[in-house]
Amino acid sequence: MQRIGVFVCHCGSNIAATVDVKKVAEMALLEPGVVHAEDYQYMCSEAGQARIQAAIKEKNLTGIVVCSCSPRMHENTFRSAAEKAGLNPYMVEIANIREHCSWIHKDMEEATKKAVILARAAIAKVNLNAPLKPGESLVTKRALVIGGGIAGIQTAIDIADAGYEVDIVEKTPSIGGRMSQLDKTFPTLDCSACILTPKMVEAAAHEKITIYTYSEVEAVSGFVGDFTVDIRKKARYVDSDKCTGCGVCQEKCPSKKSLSEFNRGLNTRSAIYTPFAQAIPNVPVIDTDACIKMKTGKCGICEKVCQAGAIDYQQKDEIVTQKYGAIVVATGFDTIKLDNYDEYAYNQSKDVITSLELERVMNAAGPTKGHLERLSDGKHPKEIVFIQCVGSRCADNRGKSYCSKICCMYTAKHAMLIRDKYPDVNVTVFYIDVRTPGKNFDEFYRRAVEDYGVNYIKGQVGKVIPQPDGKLLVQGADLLDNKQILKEADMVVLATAIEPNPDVRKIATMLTASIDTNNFLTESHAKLRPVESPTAGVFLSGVCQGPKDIPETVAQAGAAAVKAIGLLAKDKLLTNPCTAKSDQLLCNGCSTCANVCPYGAISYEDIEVNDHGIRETRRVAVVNSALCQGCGACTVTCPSGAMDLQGFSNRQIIAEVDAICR
Amino acid sequence: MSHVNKAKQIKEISGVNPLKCMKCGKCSASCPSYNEMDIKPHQFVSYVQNEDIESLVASKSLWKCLSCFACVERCPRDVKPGKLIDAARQLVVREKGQTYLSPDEVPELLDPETPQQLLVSAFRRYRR
Amino acid sequence: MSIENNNEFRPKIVAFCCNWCSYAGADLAGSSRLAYPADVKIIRVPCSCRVNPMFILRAFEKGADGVILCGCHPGDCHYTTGNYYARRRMTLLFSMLDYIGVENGRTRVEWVSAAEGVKFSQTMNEFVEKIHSLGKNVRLGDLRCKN
Amino acid sequence: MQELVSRAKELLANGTVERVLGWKAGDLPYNPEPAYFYVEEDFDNFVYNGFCGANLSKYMIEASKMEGKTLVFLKPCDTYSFNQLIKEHRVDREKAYIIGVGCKGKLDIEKAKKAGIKGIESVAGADMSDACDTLTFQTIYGEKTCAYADVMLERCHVCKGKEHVISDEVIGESNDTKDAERFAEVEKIEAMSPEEKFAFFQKELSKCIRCNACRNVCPACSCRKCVFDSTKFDSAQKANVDSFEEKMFHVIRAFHVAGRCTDCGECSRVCPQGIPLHLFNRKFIKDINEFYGEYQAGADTDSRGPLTNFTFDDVEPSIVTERG
Repeated sequence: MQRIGVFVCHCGSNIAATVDVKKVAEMALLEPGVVHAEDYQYMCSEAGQARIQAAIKEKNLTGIVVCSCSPRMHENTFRSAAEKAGLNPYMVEIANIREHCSWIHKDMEEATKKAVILARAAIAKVNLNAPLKPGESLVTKRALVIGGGIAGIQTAIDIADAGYEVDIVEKTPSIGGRMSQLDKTFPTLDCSACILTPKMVEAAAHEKITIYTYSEVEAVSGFVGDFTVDIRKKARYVDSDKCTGCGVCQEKCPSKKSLSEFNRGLNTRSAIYTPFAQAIPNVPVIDTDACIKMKTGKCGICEKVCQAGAIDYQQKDEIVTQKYGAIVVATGFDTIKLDNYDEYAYNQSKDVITSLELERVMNAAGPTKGHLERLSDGKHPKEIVFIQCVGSRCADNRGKSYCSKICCMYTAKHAMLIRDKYPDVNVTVFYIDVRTPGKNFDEFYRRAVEDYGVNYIKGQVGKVIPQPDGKLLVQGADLLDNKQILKEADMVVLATAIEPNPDVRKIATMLTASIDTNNFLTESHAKLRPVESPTAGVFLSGVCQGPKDIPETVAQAGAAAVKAIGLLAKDKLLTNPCTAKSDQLLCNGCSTCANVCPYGAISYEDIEVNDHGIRETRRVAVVNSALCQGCGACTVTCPSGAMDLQGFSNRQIIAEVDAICR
Repeated sequence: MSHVNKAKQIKEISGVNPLKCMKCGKCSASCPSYNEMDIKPHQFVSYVQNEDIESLVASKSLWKCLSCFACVERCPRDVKPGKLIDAARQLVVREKGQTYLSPDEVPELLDPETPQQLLVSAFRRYRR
Repeated sequence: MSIENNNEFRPKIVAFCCNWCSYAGADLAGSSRLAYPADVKIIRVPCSCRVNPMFILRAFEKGADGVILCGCHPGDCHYTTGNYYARRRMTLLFSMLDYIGVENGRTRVEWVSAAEGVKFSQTMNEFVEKIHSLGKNVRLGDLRCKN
Repeated sequence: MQELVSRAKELLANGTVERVLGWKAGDLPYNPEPAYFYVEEDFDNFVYNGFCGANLSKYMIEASKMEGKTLVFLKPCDTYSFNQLIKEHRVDREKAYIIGVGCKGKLDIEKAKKAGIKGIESVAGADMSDACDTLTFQTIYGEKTCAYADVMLERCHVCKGKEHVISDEVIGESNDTKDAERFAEVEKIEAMSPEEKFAFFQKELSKCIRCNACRNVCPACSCRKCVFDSTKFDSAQKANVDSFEEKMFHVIRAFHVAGRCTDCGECSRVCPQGIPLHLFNRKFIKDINEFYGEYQAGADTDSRGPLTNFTFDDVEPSIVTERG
């Protein structure tokens, strides 16, 4: 039997004016287990807490109920007060007689009655409370960053600067990501490579950062503070230690017909290649699908020309297993496929391109060496049409429901750069809305209109019709003039919607991080915990969480780093003790609970049991208390009632129900 | 029937929720009969939303729409003005006793250049 | 309604509120002094998905006249998915109660965010009114009666 | 039937299986019961006919713990239960050799008795090799016949089909016995007024003697310890007749198996009081189909059950009130 003390707070007159606190204390004494009851002006004050502590010691209390304000306010206060008096903090329950009683009722008799019942429920619950102890788990002081774009690089640098080891895993042969493909950046128009390359070099040179390029995360196990990750280092067929990055192999390679991924397939590359000149590491990889030696056994030219002897056709994939305390996802984005948008003729004409492709066309290292040319015939265009919101803001199932956020600004940038470099080119932008929230953003867009004479037309384009003479007939609407417009263009640029990198689904599943219908990773709280995944120890950086531009990405990358550092700085983690617990005697091992667990906290073990003299092996659920957040979804789904939630057990809740309905 | 009811009826017949429109104008940009119309396809949506059905059914546009459904196909918001126009037409047809044209009115309106197929499909549409 | 009249029906109403949204919403209703009848007693649970249908039936068994479950709005669950499971469970449970002839207004689910003090108070007022109109819960108490 | 026996003996002899799970003749011509067969002589008692309604999948939970493989005969509808048990890791596929047996509809002797056929001494026309269209009873009052379908279990009138969803081999033909709508009975109740519904269920549930036969036979009710026998919910209160479980037992039991119940109909078959317990389960199945899309428990071994799944725009519980 418990020895329970009940402490009724007046909260000045907040409670006492409407609730007869003396009566509540008096009635509480009649409840089973209650050996002490008192009321006091301010229970949360130091004097109030001292009274509680004194009673705990004097009367050997095993549990206490404080009738006061909301537990959201002072539960922790009373728990730590109890703990200081030697009582387990989880033997404290709060009856909320302020927010849920005195403040909403006027009649004293009625409010007092209700307060008595609320106290009764709390007493009934505390009668069934058991002391709980937070668990402890160790923290591995190393972070993993998945994705080596600007988000991943920034996060890694920030974590490494705080003194922790960081590994970056990047799928492609070089870090740099989308930003490395951009020509200029808004709203300052500085060159993307000029600001990105130093960051790439800094990451590569950082003594605390290890970069795994051409590598993918293969498996993740463990939990916050103690993840174990398998990283597959795909075979490059080039020894990174020996390669000097001279580039002769790429020059001499006879297989030069593969489409360049980096240039969005607008030109070709050799079978042995680095994606771009400033690639880090500057070590090529061999594309086995294109390599003549790999396909036929003949050739081997790269091996012959390599002075460093770095070519190794026998290289195999390698699995690196590493432990991490924190994982940051920075998997970025891609543009959507335009197969559903026949009306824009993207698949019919080479001169209809996406904005990302235009970035490559404008770039000095791109397929046209930076000259603005039609990709069909290399001619200089005179008339360029930009179409906004291609696949963004779509309620149908062809595109994405969200605004891709960056298109308005980069289109203004493109328009401006073209008009600046080629004043003879007319630029028309068809838009639905121009969205420019951001520092100096609207000014930037207005400059495009006012200083550079870009023709903005409010209205969408219905159709792009390739003409026999190679021109593109653009049929659009001008909603302000209420006119339909037919415009002959030489090039059409589509502001294509962006979507999370499709690989993120696989990664999210491995991390048990949740993902929304658009494949964006879900944050723990949309406003207050925007860079944390609901899965403890997993953080979000960049566009994998939602559309953003570079400054926002960098800011979020830093924020994710700080959260990761906050975790790595701890030696041990205290875990919430109100976790689910499976009764092995009752568990059927049916796996239903694991299906509803949002944290992947439930696993199954085969245990040897002796059941009435029969030895058998039984599959039972085991809850990892470091991962469990205590939602209780499993407890209800469990058909046998084997799963229960500590601190909110079935019997405790039923006792409260009974006390209220008595 | 009040304006409100008519607007409601159009929404019901078409299954269209005009509130979903984000006024991008892709319908008007797609419309092959745009220049013939007095009320433009994107305006159809706001007329229904504002419950100004009188103007809508009195408009030339109602009978200029070819039901090519380019706007239905391309509308990014699932608003589909073509369906609204079709519904407005049905409203008129219903009020005219299921017939917009009586057969004896037809010869006078005929253009000898008009292909037979078009006539047949027109009858299919206007005589429900 | 005055409480001096002892013959007046005072329903027993149990409200399960999730800790993160609805309990906080109830707190906000309190601090905003938005009154609702004292018949409603709140039980705090970590998440709407913690509420076992057995708890609800238990409440009726013990004489409750109405049971309401409040949780975070779909999509806003603190545990990301808890309320989705709760939604399915409660839909099926309520449908079953309706099927066996229990008045379907006695149970309710309402999504109340931490910012919706007004909604919490309104919901409780409406619910109590509904239970008043249904009167005392006898059917669940009498479901199995040997005749 | 001989084919089943000879195949079983063969598999025993060549060591493929250690034992056979089938049906043996009971003390009456119409009450065969589940039994294990280990050696040739055991098969003298083996029987498989229209009265072998018992679903053997649940026995495989225990059989899965035994040494070696067990041969089990499963009718088409039984295989759904078996699949569901695989999904819940309750049976071991590797430990089972499944012979799918043909089924021409299973019989409910109570229906024959109600039709006035009493004092039954023997029954003909319900064997595997029979066409199963007419039944001939030898009774102490003389020979009586009736149409096979008239004596069929309710579940066979709404048969899920002739296909075995899991098996190692199939022996025997099956008949199409479906001649009624699966949810017709549920719909009839749904159409009643609340008062009528309540009266209907109060009458039915008042018959319950809490013998637990429904629970014991149910393949989904396979918990090691039932919550009604556990102290964890304060629901085990056998002493008090007006207790929680007394009133809510069937509702809670149906909820516990919701999404997992394959609608095998065993609960109704075994109820000594003739309570149509399947009406609870089938209501849940109907609701699940309507609210969350068609779902047949046991149709596969890996999909998520409807109660461990969700979509963002699932119906709200208020649908119950709104649909009127």
